[in-house]
Amino acid sequence: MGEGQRELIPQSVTVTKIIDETPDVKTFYLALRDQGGRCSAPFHTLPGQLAMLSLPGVGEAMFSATDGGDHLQLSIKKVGRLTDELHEMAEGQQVGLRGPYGNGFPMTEMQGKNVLFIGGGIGLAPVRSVVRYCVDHRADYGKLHLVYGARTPADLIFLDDLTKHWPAVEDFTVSMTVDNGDDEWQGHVGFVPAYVEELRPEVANTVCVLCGPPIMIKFTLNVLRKLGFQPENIYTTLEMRMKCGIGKCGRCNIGHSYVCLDGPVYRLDQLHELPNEY
Amino acid sequence: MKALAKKNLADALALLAGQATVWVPAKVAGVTRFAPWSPAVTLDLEATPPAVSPKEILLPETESLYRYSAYGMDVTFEAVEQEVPPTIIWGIHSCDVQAILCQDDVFLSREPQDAAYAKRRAATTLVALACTTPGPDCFCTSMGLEPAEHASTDVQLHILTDGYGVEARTARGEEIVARLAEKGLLVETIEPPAKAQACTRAVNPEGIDKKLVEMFEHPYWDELAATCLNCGACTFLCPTCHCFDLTDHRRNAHEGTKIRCWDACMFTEYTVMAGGHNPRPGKKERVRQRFMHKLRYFPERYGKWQCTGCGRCVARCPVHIEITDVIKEVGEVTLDG
Amino acid sequence: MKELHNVNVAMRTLARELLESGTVAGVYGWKKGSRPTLTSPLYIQDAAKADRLAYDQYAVSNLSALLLDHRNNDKKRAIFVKGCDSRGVVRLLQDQQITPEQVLVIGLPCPGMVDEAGSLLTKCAECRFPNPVMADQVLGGVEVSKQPSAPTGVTAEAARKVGVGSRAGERMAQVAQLEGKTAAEKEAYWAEQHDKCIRCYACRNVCPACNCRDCIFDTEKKGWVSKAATSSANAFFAITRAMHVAGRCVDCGECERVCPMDIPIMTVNRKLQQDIEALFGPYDAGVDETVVPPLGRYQTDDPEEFL
Amino acid sequence: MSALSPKSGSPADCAVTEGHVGLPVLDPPPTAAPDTGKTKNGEWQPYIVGFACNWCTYAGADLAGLSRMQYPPNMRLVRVPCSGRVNPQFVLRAFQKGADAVLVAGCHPGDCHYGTGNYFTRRRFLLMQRLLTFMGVDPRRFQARWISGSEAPKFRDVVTELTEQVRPLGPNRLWREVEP
Repeated sequence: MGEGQRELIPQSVTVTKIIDETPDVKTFYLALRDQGGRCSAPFHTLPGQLAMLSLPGVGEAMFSATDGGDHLQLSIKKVGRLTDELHEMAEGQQVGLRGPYGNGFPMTEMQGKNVLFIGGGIGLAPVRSVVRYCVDHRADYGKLHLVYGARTPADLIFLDDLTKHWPAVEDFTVSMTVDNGDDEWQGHVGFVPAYVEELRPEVANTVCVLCGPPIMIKFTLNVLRKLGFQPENIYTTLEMRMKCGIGKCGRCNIGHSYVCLDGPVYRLDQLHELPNEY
Repeated sequence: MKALAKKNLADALALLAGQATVWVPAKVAGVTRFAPWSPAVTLDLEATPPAVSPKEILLPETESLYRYSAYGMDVTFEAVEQEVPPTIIWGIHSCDVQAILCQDDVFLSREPQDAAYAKRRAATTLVALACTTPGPDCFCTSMGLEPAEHASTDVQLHILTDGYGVEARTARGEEIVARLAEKGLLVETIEPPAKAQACTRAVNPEGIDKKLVEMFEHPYWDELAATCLNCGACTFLCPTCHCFDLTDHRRNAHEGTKIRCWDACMFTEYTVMAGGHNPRPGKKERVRQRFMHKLRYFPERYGKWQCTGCGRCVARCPVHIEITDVIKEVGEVTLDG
Repeated sequence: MKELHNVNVAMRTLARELLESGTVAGVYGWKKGSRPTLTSPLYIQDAAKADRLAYDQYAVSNLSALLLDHRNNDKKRAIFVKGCDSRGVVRLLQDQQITPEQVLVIGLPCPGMVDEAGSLLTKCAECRFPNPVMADQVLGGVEVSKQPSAPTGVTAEAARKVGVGSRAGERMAQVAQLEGKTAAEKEAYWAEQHDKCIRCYACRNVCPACNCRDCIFDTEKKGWVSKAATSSANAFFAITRAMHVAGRCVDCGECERVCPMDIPIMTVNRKLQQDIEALFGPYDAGVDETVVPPLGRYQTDDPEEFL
Repeated sequence: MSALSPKSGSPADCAVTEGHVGLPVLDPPPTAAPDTGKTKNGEWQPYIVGFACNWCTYAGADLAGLSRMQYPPNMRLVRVPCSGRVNPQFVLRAFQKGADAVLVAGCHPGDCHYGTGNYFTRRRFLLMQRLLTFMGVDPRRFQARWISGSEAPKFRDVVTELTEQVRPLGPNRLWREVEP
């Protein structure tokens, strides 16, 4: 884990690259840029960890970060005032950043196991940080299988990864589905939970990483249970409103657990211990 | 024991105020609260407890954290360095000392510490005053406290007939006592300090933290929330409520200050996420959060009640939702299965 | 209070009947609090709990603003009201926050509310409408009246004895006292009061006239309202609130009662009432639903003193 | 609107909150806020915010300008669709942001473009001026005027009169926003 800036004051970082993923999702590359124009990551993150992005005068929000080596990647969907502003930004713009926050996925515990990734919509952003880690440390993990769904083909994010990079990785199956197809869509049409059930992924020695909208998570969990997954082998991430990121401002707690500090990654059996308030 | 005569109190405060900001319970615009001592201040050491807790000394209602500017592509952030003078909180009661311990748990016990709080806390010396005549809403003894003294204070003042018994508990406390003694403000006494009268209210919180684990979905919360106004009076008066908001104080389109100000779990907007989802959408969820936090989550996380029995929320709730009733009623609720 | 014994019995019976018959989905009233001198708000949905209802000279809370919790719900709720509370209900009806179908108003005779020490509240001594201004039903023989009137019903004598309405003529005393001060003194006085405000919004939440669905103070949009509890922002809140309820304040005094910092909020409301009467003629908010509040109407020959 | 967007500082961005009206909004130190009005030859100048209705007063002001009328440069006009659009928070916000006086100006009664807007303005601000006075504000610091599109001389006179009335009062520090 990098040193980072976990106290409340952000550091200014530069948006070095912006990728249009879908009409309402963009991926921002954030880096510290020195005099010579060389970039370095503001801090390093574990898969699943968070970064607080700050737009002066507009506000701050927490996003799932993907470590890109010499930069951080934040994939952000337009949902409100702050994200609308972010989508208006141009490359070269400076913003504030602090982090890393949260626990991240237990990559060591997952070693030696098959990994089933399930993502829905923008939920692929945290999943992708785990996928990248597994791909980078390919020998440490067993078979990889990603099931990803979005509303329409136009809403599929990280298309390059989905169609080029990941299918080329050894023992990595990528299954995509959309809720509503279009004329050009040749792939599967249907909701993620049903697709997972249909695909009958391997259960033995497999951990599942599940991120997406609450409704998708709810139904997918039913399917996973039916397939025989134990709660100890399912990880998911939660989202709450956050302000401080260090477990002090009070608003992101679920029971005694602060999502910004003890989350956002929860194992399902841990989550079952907490009140149902998220 | 050393004693400070009442007639010497002003001299003692003046002496200490020469080197530190000395917060004392005082009448300010009709309300008893802690205020920096000066000869002009109207001391009010009788209020049990002062209407406003000393929370604001360590966690100001509003404070600046950093200034930002954004011109064109460039963005800068510059910390606002708060000057923190040596601080003495004089006349703080056991309930509020305990509350500071709760705040320490939140702000200091886990990394990263809260820098601003840590700085202020490190500069602060607590001079606790025994509380012998409890107010009508006091129930600190029920929450495990001793109103006549608190172990975690730097100096403990005891009530004597015509003054205060002075007992240093830490090196920092010794220093204050030594300074007072040096100026001849202290005398030796053998008078035993006054004993605290029993608290007016008594409840038994034992085991309710465990019981609350089973009560998340209980209809009790609906009933409790039905008359709640969702105002922030309880949380803002509470000495242990620590929630805050970080928000922009915009000077113009380009510059401003990031401020931290108190926030309350009672407010609608508190947990609303971008896109509109609110994990605590109604009064019930918010009221439940408040009591669960005080009586279950906080004990689970930090091993102590987040209620010190000061009774401020009891005294000032517009609709008389009383935490003492909640403790009692939760204790009495029957759980199915 | 012995005069109210039968009223208490009747309240419980009525509440039980209303809930059992399904006429209403819930009943707002009061219950005895943790001390004999406390009577606190109660909401019941279960006829079996009707026996908890209680009403006496400590039942100071105005429950009308709680009806706002159900404004999106078609079911009917019953509410017990004193004179001042009934004006809160009229406020909600006139502001179209609730419809007459959503509420069943049950008028009660008011004995005059007292503090825990037993002395009559100032607002009751200054009360001009001790009787409900509207009610679907009444208990205790109280008479509905849209005119300033003397207390009626079973507690009429008791109310008279403690002095309900006896100082109605002195309602503006505090206003007059402040008006007599110099500008610098006024500024200093209000600065001190505004400084105290902790922005808990109890005054707003208890107020039947503060019934916006989205209050400007709950939104940070556009940086209009600072969350900082500074003297400037507190004054902004206080004056915005005052102007917003100007001509609509029903004079129940709840804002001032609930203020944990004892800010004299009613003095501001009274000042506005006084000026409205002086400028635009007599008006009592929350009495007659058909008369539009003064800032919502105009006359072509209104005064123009500062134009 | 954020500082980052190219449109920032446009009048649509809540006129009085921003420092775009021409005079520099100085950096207020934590304790004492400086006075906003600029200094000319070392002499303090009042800073007045005027809310002018689009149909009458703004046209009147425009005409005053076109007619090359001379009047003090102390007023910053904020154009509003109708004087009835001005709500009490506009006035308070102006004071918070450093105005030494506020003027609300619109069509003469009976001439409102929307029929009746200014009748409500009249009631609202009559009341508000009394409330502000009750809280210690000098009534000269908050005024309202009816100025029609053809009344350029009246506009000139009002600005001049207001400036001269406020000058002896000095800077208004009541409710001035300071950094917490």
